[in-house]
Amino acid sequence: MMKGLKKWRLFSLLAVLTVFLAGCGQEQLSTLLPAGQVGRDQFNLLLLASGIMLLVIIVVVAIYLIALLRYRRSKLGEDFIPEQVEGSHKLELVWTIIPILLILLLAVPTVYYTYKLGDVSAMGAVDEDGNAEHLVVDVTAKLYWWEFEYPELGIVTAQELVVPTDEKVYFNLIASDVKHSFWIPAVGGKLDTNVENVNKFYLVFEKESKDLKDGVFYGKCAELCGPSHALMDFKVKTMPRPEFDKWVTAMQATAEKQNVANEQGEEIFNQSCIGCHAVSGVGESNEKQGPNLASFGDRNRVAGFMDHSKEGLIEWLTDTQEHKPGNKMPSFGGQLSDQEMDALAEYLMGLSVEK
Amino acid sequence: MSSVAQKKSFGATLWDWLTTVDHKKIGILYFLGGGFFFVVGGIEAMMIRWQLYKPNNDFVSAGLYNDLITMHGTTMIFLAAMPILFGFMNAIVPLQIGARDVAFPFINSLGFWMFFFGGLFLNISWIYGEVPDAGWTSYASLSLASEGHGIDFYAIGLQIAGGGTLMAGINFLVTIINMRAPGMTYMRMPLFTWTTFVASAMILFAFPPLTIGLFFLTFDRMFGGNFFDHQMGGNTIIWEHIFWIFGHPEVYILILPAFGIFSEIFSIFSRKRLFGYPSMVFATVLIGFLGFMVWAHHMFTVGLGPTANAIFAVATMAIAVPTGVKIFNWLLTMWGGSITVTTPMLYALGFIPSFVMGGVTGVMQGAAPLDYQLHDSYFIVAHFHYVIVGGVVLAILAATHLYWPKMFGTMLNETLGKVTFWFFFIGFHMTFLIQHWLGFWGMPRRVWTYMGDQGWDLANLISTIGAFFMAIGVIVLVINVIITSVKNVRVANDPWGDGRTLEWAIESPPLYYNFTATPLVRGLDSVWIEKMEGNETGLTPAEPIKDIHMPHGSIIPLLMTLGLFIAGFGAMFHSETNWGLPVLIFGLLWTFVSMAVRSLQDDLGYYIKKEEILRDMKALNKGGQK
Amino acid sequence: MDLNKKFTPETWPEHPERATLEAKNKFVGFWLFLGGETILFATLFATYIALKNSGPSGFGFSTQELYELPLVFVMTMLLLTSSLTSVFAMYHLKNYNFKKMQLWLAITAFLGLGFLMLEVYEFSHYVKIGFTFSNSAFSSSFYTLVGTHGFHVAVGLVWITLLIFRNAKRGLNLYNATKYYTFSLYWHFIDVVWVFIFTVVYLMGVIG
Amino acid sequence: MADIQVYKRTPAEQSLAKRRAKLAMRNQVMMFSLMIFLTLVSFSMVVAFEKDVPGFSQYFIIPMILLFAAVQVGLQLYYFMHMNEKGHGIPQMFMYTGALFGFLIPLTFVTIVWW
Ligand code: HEA
Ligand code: HEA
Ligand code: HEC
Ligand code: CUA
Ligand SMILES: [Cu+2]
Repeated sequence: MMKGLKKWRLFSLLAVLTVFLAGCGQEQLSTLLPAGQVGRDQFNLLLLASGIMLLVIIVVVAIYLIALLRYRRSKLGEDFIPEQVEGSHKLELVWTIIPILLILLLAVPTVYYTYKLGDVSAMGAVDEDGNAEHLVVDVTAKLYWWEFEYPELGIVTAQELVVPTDEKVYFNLIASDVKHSFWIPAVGGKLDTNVENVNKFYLVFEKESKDLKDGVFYGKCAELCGPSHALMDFKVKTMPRPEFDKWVTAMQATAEKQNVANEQGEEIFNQSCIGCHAVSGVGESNEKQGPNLASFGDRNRVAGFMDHSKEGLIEWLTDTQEHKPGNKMPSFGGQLSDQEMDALAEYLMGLSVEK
Repeated sequence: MSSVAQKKSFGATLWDWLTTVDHKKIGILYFLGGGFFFVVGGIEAMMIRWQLYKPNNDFVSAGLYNDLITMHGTTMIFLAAMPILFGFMNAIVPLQIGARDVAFPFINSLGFWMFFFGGLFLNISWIYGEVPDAGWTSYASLSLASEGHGIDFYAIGLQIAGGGTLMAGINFLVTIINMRAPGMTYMRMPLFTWTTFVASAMILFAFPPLTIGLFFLTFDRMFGGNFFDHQMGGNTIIWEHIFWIFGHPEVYILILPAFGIFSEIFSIFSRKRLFGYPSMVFATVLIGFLGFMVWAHHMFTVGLGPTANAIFAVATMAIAVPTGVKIFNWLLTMWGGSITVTTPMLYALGFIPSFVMGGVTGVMQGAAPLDYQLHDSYFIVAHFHYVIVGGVVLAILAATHLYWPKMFGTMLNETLGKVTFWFFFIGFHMTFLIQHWLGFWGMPRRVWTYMGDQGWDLANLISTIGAFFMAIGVIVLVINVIITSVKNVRVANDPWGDGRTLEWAIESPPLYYNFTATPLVRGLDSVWIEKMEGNETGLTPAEPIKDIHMPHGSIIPLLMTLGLFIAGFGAMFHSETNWGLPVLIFGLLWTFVSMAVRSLQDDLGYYIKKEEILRDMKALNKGGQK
Repeated sequence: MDLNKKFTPETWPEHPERATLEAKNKFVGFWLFLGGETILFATLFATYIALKNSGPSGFGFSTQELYELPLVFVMTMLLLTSSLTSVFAMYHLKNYNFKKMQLWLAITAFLGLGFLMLEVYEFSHYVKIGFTFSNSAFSSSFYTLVGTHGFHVAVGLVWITLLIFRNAKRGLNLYNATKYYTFSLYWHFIDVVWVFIFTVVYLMGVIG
Repeated sequence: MADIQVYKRTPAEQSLAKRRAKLAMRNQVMMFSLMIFLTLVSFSMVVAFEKDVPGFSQYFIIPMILLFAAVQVGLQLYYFMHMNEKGHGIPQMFMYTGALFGFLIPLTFVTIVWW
């Protein structure tokens, strides 16, 4: 029995090590590879906390093992009656005070970072000309998709957040139906999107997304919001300021003119889809029921998680409910012929501001 | 009536169980009812893990998955863990304090039936086909938006079960306050009794908010209330606060009795007095108290603002201190003792490292800015299964082995017990350790499926395999129970040989009036003291043998509950059918009339005559310790 | 327990409400129940405070316009007085004076009934002017808080009525003494809650 | 009633007990008058506020009426509900705990955990 115990301990230690060595997860969505100041602050706190906790575990397990090994009845004899010790004030004081100190060690940075990461006082700051100093993005979470409005810039997009690197980006978060939670694991912790009030926080993106596996960071909805909660993913593109400005200009230009890759597709779109989807990137949130498609061709996924390809798109359009149960877009499987579908898909894939 | 076993017809036996007010029988009922729901919740867990073993699995649909996690969480917490613990409390605590009965036998029985019918009500949703699906926390925006009657089952079912819990809590409190044997001062009470006391006090203060919260939910969904509908000026965050004002104390309601059970085990199987008894008591009370000051740590990401987050973060971490005191006291109880590794002790030994790991991850989550990352990720799932499975469930399994002889008069097989332990323990770490990393790697909880290639595939597979190890462990336990019950080898008063508290000085199972004469308690671990002084029985009577007052059984608790059960369906369907309202009224009237009958009856109980007790004693002595 | 045991004022125990173990259990259990009720009402108060004056856009009701102090004042006086009358009843319980106790309890019940009728009047008045339960979050929380209190009053009335009639012929004994006593505790507790309701809901509501 | 010791008070004891009870009763009535008085003051302060009587600002009135309410509750508990008598340790402990939590919950709702 004892041997079994020892072996298991060794084995579990090895197992833990392997897991550690197996790495820190994937760059585009792991909290262990923070890609910005907020995430890094939190990661540092994680390291500090883990260190303290590891220490606690080691001390406990050490005492435990010694006691278990030394005081077995099989060694001491069946009839051995141990001394009935009542306790020890000295010892008890020790294991009250040391944990208090450890807790203080953790509590101080906790309070510090709580205030630091919660500080949005500079959000509305303007420079001498009255221009906003910081980029502000209004995020609206909806049943199973995300809308991103840039109020100062007059543009709106969906499913893919585009932000400049190396500056504080401020967020206003709200949900329009049920509660969701906005989380970009690699960049920083989450904040809920409540239905009744706007939550504010900031993030800093320090890494360009184009070097990542898919060219984007992954964003997740972190609050149960219905059947397709698991599929309520979004993506984040980060780029240096000049490129970002270029993207903004291109988005603003979609108000006048879009790429039309397929005339028939455009026609079908204007018949069946325009009621819910805009193809102009200029606008505000909540103008339409569905996501803004002005930059659809630049996306990484369809509806947040499906392959971004013509086939993937057609699959989505054909049966939306199968892929994302409970979402608010009707399926068009029966209504459009294969050829029409094809045209529509080509048109949509052509909606781009980056190419 | 006599304690000597009589052959009874099946009907009579059934009637006996339905009407019983004997705390030992109610304990068994709680244990069986909770055990049943544990298996139900366990099967739900296995289905969850099966769905997640590989990416893009389609074993269950998205909607069904949400049903599963909601019912798994709700069932395990309200219908499995708590009732099983209540089972042990009922069976053991009155014996530990030298009482013949609980303070309110009738209410005790009512509490059980309300738990059981509440649980049934909740689970009938599976048959009806509309199942609660907003998570066990049922956050308001989603639970209002949820279609069908699923959430109605949740709100009404938990309301009924919760009422039962509150009654059970008050009953334990008064029992411990008023019914202790002479000499059993507060500072001589065994730790399981103490933790029962504090957990019951927490129930008293934590369940009323739940009642109110569920009431709001019921009214919002069924009777035109607007508490949470923000378009009507309501606020969903109120639900979150109320739920966690209840919910956080709830988790300590679960863990404290578990601590109590382990305290008994460490001291019995180390053959040593509990180290630092007074500080153990103090720590228990402190944990109970602090448990009410930290609820917002579940809401760090709600946007309450830095001040609230900072205050609640620090308060949360503070709980580590009294909990640590307990851990070290257990270690020092072992230190210098004479440790024998029986099955219960094996569970206790498994508990220490498991619970410490779960506890320290709790403290990590308490660091608010860090929790912004961890919240609603698999790290949380890992944390709470480490404390719940590694703490509460291990305690339940340990107590099952420890108290089986006291409850059923026969011993579970030790070898099979150890087999169960190893399967369960290994499976448990395998399932949940890896989930910490899943959380770090960005996997949110409550996801029905996940895309491949995000680095989560292998970890999820390992986790699922571990879960099946746990299931094997539980199945071995069930086999063990069946074999043991069939063999039915009777055991003596103190089958473990080192019992220290009063329950080990009387028959296994005890006579229906527990003690022939109320015992006199002369110190902590009174049976141990008596035995060390050469008194082999372990008991010193505090009074001569005399008539004993006992309560009558009653079917009314069952009837009262039935009324509520019926009313629940009426409430649920009152807006869409025209039979709903009459049924609602009928059910409530039914309950009210049963209640009135009860209070008009003047049930004063009956007396067991002295002669009968003497006869029982003689029968026991002549037959010796079979 | 022997119901027929007859007492005289001289043999009647000093604390009849907790003279037996069963009575002690009830006594302590009821106090604990009241401890739980405290939290129950605290939660209702917290919700009310959070939701007061909050309604859909264009919502027209506010605490200042709604509440009328004279009515509340009369209700308060009724309930406070009924608290005193139940103290009188308990005084006679201790003195083993059954008739007088019943009388004072009946008076208590009448005062309580008066309170309840005024509350019903108040609610129906609000409903008439359009302030219904479903009208807003404010109305829901208002009716729930004040209504739960009113419900407690109603339960108390039923309870005491049953007690008075049930025991009218039997007189006082150690079995029903506890019942009477716990009723009086309950009744005072209702009064305690009302003190906070008239302060937090009505008075502070009028101040705004 | 097997478990109750019946004790017959002597006439002297009985009259003492009666006198004590009467005295206690007078105390109760006094406390009641105090409660009525506090209620009256509370209501009149608010009426004064409504009538814009100078000096009655809400920053003065609200704490005062809350204080009066707390005093009234204390009187009810300690006198009407006899918590001042012996054998009320447990009720006191649980009522105080309940009152503390019951105070903290609304307090957090109006301060730190609400917006
Ligand atoms: C039995 C149940 C149980 C227990 C005992 C605990 C114990 C603790 N829990 Fe846990 N918790 C849950 C059940 C439990 N929890 C559940 C079910 C949830 C999720 C609910 C949901 O969202 O569905 C949850 C979620 C949860 C959260 C919210 C996370 C989130 O959703 O974002 C937090 C945050 O602070 C937390 C903290 C703690 C802490 C600090 C303890 C402490 O009590 C732990 C104290 C113990 C120790 C620390 C170990 C022993 C101590 C020592 C050896 C001394 C030295 C130690 C130090 C110096 C650190 N828990
Ligand atoms: C007391 C509480 C308790 C207990 C004991 C457990 C026990 C287990 N839990 Fe549970 N769990 C919760 C409380 C609990 N859980 C809560 C509150 C949630 C959150 C819900 C929510 O998000 O709302 C949760 C969520 C939860 C999740 C996350 C779901 C999600 O977020 O998507 C997972 C996933 O792995 C999981 C797994 C398990 C497993 C494998 C066990 C195992 O330990 C179970 C072992 C038991 C058995 C296996 C039973 C024995 C079975 C038989 C005898 C029959 C044999 C059957 C088969 C083999 C099919 N649980
Ligand atoms: C009733 C409103 C509605 C109509 C009509 C509608 N959609 Fe949608 N559409 C939505 C909504 C809502 C979503 C978001 C679904 C989700 O992700 O949960 C969506 C999502 C999409 C997406 C994925 C968006 C992205 O950014 O990944 C595409 C592409 C799309 N719709 C195309 C179409 C086309 C083409 C049509 C017409 C043939 C159409 N939609 C008609 C509401 C609508
Ligand atoms: Cu949106 Cu989950
Ligand atoms: Cu908690």
